[in-house]
Amino acid sequence: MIKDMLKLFITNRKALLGVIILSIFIFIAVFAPLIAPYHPKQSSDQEGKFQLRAAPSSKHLLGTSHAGYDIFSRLIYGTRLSLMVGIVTGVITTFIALTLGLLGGYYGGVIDDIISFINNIFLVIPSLPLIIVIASYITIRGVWPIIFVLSFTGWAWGTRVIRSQVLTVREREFVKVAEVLGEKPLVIVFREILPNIISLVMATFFTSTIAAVIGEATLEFIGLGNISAVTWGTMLYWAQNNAALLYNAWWWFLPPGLFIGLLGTSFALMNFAIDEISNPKIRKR
Amino acid sequence: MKYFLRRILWLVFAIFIALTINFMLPRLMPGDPATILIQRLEGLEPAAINAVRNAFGLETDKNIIIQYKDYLIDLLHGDLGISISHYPTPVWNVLRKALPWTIGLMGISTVLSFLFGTLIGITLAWKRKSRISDAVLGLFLFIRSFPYFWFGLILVYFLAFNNPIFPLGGATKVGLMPADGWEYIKSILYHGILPGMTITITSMGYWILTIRNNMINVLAEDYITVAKAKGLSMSRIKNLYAAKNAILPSVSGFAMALGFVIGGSLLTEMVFSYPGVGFMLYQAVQQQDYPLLQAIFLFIILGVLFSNFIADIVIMILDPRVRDGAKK
Amino acid sequence: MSDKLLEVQNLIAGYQTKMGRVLAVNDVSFELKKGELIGIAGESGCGKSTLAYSIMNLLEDNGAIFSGEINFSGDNLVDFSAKEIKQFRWQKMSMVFQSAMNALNPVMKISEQLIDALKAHQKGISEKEARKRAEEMLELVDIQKDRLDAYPHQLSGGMKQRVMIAMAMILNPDLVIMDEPTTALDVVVQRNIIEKIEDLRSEFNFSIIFITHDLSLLVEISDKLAIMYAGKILEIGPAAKIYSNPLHPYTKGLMNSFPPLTGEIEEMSGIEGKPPDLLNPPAGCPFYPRCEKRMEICKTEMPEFKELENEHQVKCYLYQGSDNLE
Amino acid sequence: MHFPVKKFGRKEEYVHAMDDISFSLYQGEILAIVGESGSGKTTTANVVAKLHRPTSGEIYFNGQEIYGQEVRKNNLEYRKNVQMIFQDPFGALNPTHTIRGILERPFVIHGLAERSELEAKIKEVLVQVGLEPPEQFIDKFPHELSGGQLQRINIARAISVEPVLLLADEPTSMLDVSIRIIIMNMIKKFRDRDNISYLYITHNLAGARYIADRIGVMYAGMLMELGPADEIIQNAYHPYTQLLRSAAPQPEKDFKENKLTTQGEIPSLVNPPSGCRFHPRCPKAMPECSKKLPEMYQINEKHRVRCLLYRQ
Repeated sequence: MIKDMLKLFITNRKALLGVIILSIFIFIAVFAPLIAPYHPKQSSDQEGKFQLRAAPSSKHLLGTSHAGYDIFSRLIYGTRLSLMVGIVTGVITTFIALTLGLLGGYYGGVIDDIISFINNIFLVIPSLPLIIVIASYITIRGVWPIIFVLSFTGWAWGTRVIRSQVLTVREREFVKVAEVLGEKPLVIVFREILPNIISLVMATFFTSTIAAVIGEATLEFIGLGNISAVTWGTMLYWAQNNAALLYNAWWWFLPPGLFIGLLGTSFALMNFAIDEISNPKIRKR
Repeated sequence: MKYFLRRILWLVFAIFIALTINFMLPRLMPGDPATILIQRLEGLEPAAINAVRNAFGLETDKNIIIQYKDYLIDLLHGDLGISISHYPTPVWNVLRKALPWTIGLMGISTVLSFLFGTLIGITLAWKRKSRISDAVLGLFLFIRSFPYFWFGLILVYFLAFNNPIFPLGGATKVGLMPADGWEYIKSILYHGILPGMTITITSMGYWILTIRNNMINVLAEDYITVAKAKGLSMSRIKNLYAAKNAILPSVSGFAMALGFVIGGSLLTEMVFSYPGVGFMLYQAVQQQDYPLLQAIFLFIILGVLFSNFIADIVIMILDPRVRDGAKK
Repeated sequence: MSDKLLEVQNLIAGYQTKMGRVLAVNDVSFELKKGELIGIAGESGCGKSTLAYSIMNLLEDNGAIFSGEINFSGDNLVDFSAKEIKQFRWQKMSMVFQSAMNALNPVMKISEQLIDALKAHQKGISEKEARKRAEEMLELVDIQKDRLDAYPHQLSGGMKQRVMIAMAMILNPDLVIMDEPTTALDVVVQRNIIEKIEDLRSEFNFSIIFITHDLSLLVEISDKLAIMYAGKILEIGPAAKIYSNPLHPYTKGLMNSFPPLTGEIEEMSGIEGKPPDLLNPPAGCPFYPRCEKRMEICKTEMPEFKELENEHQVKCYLYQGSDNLE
Repeated sequence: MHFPVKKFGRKEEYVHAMDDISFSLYQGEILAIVGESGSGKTTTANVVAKLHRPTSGEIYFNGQEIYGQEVRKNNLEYRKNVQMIFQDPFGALNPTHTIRGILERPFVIHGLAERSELEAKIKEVLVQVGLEPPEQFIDKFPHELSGGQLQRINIARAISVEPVLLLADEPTSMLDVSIRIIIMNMIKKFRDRDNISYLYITHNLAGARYIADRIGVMYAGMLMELGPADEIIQNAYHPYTQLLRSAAPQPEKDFKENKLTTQGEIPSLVNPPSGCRFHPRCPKAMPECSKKLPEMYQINEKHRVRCLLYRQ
């Protein structure tokens, strides 16, 4: 069954495209030092200081910033942190959502009441303003606070969908059979229910990762991140704050956004493919 | 009616929770951000420092329950504290100027994006066999993956900077006053086009996707087959039988979507220096104007809750099952 | 014959899938007279619903009629254009679907859904007239007319199916196809609905194709009975004849699958095995692997219908040689 | 060994899915509970299976109250003794596991086999339910098998713990008609062989008569009539049983011969009618029926009926 899903997933054109794009980004992140011509904080070489705000040339593929950093190198290195924050946040968020969803959905009762109550509140509070407000109260600037804030505000949606799916699966007859057979609750949760919601868990992971990548970029763009870190978001922050637009320096603010969008698209494609595969009405024949 | 009362009750209750969260947040923060801040804000007038202390609940002589009571009473009187960046203007007076701009821009864009998104989504599902549908869907999936603010930047770059068709930012031409009448309104519309477009286009993807999926599900229902068999016109089947059923779940999903839209709008305002709540939030963050920050957050939550309430009422009007309490 | 309403001839229909063609209806022929009720019995996946949807021209996108004729009062429906079929359908023949629950639009009043059909076919009918007709139809199926403006969820399952029957009859069609109309209902409600259908049929003299897997019900209500298996009709004839003297081993097996309510309780056997995969149908008789009386020839050849007694026909080599019954 | 299942009722806040049901079930007996949807017959099975807790009443199994202390302590023992077969053969099997993964659980949970014996044990039960050769099925996923085969797997899982009581909730209603009798015969076979008792839930009178020793008829959460199977069908006392009997298809008769006298549907269980729950639809209703809830009156030694017509 899971093997079948994987097979369907790989043979799905949208999923394949998504996997390819993501693989390229992972490749870039891992081999950044080999791909990037310069260190991201390097503003000179043996020929002397780099020109400030240079236009793209063979020496600087995407020109240089106001401080003379090579933008192409920063873009390559930026992949590392941006991807890391996105995926780590995605994992944490999915983990929280899965735990709470399984807990509330399977056990029901008071536990479920409490979980869904908090869940409903977090659902109506728009996350971005909440992220901004919390981040502005936190005075430490860095990657981990960002991950914390994004995870703290991002779990609600996933919890809701996983919980409601668990509620449905729980009512399926094979769960009742397991109870009648004398199976222990934990075994029921992990052996009977979990394998049946895997595609939803994956979808939650993809969705929260996209949200995290965009959320990170947003926070950094506003200046609530660690502005000395090299990420796509801080690149946009520096571009904006140094009036890249007015200098007509499209090579400065265009590429980071494009990378964010491409990464997001890859997750969106995989997500869409999962939807197609697991929704029988779309998959049908 | 029972449904209506339940929704009202939830609205009141949620507002109460929102107020409480707003009260608790600064008090829950680890470390002692207020002291750090006050040190950083050195040179500020004592009254302004007091405003910060108030926002963080540093009136150590009072216990938290009394603070909470005072906070609620102050709110009832419309007292949101004193703005630090606009010292000594009360927060409410600062915020009041920004509200109409945001409500106008965001309200119109949200409605437009819902309308267009729904129409496109319905069409994509109706013609889901065609390659064009696939391409359009792909395009919006792609657009949706970009940060809103970046999309705004691109629009500014191409449509305002490189080809100065639209203004770079602001809400009206500098110097124009409401007294200028038609000129003033024209200027508002002209300045609103780019930010409006940003919000509309970027948030449209969500509606397109959900409506399309709902619609595909609905089209597989028996009652669509019955409608076809009865010989009804295609437009009647599409609109009355399929679309109406497909829209229902996404109206009830409005609650969740609105959060995204609001987030996007805030950022859009920042990019366009649009004098609304979003831009003000940005400035408040930059200038660490915590009383203002808190008030803005509160208003956003209230706005969302209220919009949700409206969506609930719309659902009630559209879906007879909800009206009878037969569903949810 | 002049009173012949419908004649299906060598109909082949099915679905195009990635793995190939599924011939859900494979060489099906039968006739239906005016006012007659033909029961089509078969188990799930035997193609009985596809047959209904083919006649109605309502097959899904990947479904199609590959060959054959459907003659309705002299017109071959297979040759109709989309526009013609749209005109024809519901006016001359209509359908009652299995699940009334899903066949009614949940957000429209039943009055609107009834009137819809009228307006689509009788241009220029006034709102008042249409409403009056809808009221009459509801009363015909024993639903008080004050329920006209109810929404589907406000009606019980049995009432919804009555509404569907009223909807199917609102244009006074010559033929109503009923695809498992009572399967989802409880026995008593089912009985009420069947009785209603019988009353209406004797009053308005329309023909019915009644599809179900419940053979004992079919035997009771049908004039004529067709036994379908793996896309083919294996036996067809007057219902009473088939009940008293089933010929095909499959029919016998089916008859031996319904325990009786009266008489001795005898050990029954059912039919072991499962129907063939319609993606790769066997060359010979589709029932061959499960048949207790199979012969060598059945594996590769499929016989034509053999008429053994007045209108009682069977496709089985057991009866090919002789003209006499067992 | 003898185990009475006695008087249990389930009164949820609003839904009276079961009210005041009492019956006993003897070893090696098949008791069919017949009723329409909403009659509470499935709830009855679920309560005995300990899937739902009744609000009041007691169920004794081998002399022990099943919701009492003793059984709770030895829950696993109760589970081993009482198994259930569900209506939907697809739904009752986890689609993500192979047949092996599904059938090894009962042995593992109840410690009935060593790891090394598992394969042989699984093959053995597969053969018992007629899935031969077992090698052909053991590594298949549920979606690769037909409904009839899946229901055999479900039976195999239930009998592999050698239960004393098997609850069967409409085990054939979702199967193809030609398979139903085969599954019923299999259920009978295990009764004859292992002396298993069955609580057999169904809506099909003819099927109940075929398989059961005794039949209980339920309506709107209450047991209306209980007696020997053939007697219930041929000589029904309760007007509701008579209605069910006349609503069942009878191919041997001409359709027009038996017309129903009663209309209407099962009442809502949120606000069940006062008095006898059937009185609003009953052709023989008396003024008293709306006020007084009839008891189960004894017709003969084995036959009881809940109807004021038969009050002694």
